[in-house]
Amino acid sequence: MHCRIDHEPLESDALRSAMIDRRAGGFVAFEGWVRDHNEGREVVALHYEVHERLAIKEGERVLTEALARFEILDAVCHHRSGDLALTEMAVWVGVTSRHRAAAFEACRYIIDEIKARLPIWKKEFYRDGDSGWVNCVGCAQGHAHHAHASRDGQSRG
Amino acid sequence: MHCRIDHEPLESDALRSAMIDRRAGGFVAFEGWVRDHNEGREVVALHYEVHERLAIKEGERVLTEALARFEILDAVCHHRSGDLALTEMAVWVGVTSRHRAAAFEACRYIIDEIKARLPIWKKEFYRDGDSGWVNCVGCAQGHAHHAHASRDGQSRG
Amino acid sequence: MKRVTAEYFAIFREQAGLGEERVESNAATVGELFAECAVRHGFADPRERCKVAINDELVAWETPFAEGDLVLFFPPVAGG
Amino acid sequence: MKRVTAEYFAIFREQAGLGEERVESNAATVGELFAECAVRHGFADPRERCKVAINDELVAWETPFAEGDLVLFFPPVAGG
Repeated sequence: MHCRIDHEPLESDALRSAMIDRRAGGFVAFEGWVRDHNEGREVVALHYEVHERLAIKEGERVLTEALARFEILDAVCHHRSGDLALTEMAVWVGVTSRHRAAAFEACRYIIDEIKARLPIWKKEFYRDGDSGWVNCVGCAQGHAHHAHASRDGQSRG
Repeated sequence: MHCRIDHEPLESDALRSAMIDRRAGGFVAFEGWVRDHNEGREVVALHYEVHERLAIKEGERVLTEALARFEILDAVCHHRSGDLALTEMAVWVGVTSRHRAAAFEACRYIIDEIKARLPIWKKEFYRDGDSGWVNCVGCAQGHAHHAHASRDGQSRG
Repeated sequence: MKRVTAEYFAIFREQAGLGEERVESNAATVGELFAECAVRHGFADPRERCKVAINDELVAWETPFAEGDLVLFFPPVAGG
Repeated sequence: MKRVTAEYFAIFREQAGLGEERVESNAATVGELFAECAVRHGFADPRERCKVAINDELVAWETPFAEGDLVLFFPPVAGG
């Protein structure tokens, strides 16, 4: 069981192979990929900001909950930090179990909790040059506009 | 969308990479692995027998149902035929979707239906030298004992 | 009396000691044909858990068969 | 009057124009401290959707803080 924050591209094959277990009959993996649209806007890239120590601590709390709640053998989560291009993998969750039902349920539980609880923020960069922090209100507008624009060369409008 | 029967080891990385799609935000994979126990008996190897034409036809029917029933982008299934060692992958199901919930539900649906409907039979070989077809009654006993024993050197005893 | 080819898989093939055979039968349906083959070869799996196909298409047990058909008898499946 | 270090992340960091600052406050809880910082920097996200940590441990908004604490303000998260 572990949760890690990665600064380089996630390699699902290596992550999967590290979980091979002679007792396991089922393996379920979830991968979150950077997609080209969100809420009707065309996305060209993403940036993830992560508070690493707390993200790992909270992520391992989620995995521990899953191990207690479902009949699984192991559970691992990796989340990217930094800049990601379209189709790159942002998050990987892998679960092994003797029987498949538990692996599906645990994997679903873990990704739902990871998304809701870990201190990770996602900034989307749009085709039109605009950008915005997902789930946040009033991104980079008003008096903070200039500080924001000078920081990363992007602004909402 | 496709279903295939493979005679060589399944490579999850190649299967996954073939599904990359700029529209996809979520990817869920299920892998069935050969585990070292079943119903209290120690398993050392498996043999899968497959009626390939009908398995592919029925598998693609399952995938078509999943594409109609869930909000997914694509679904693929590969199943092994032949002899498999412990921890080898027997089946791979991959599903892409815009949003993760549909990918989880479709992947679960597909593997459940694949296991229930495809003309595929699994023979387990046990540590004690015995063997048996999973889900079948009275394996290789009685008057068929000798034909069976001479065929593959295994018998249920 | 119709002549068909019966094909057996997995445990049925092992219990019959052969993968296929020419069969002559007065049975009206593939279900009745299966019952005859099951008695002859000692197939023990209940019909509800088995499947039957005619010429590579899965069919219901009540389906009639024709002279020259290829009838496939599938024991309980166990994919995955 | 207690002195603490407030640390801002993601949109809060951009709206404040800084990642951390020394703050002096008479607030009794981290929730009250957040309200002061939100007014000063124009944070628009409702508190229920945000989180707060003291010295790297997530805490409830009603938690008091001590002189010298590091108080982390997290805007709504969006992992995955």
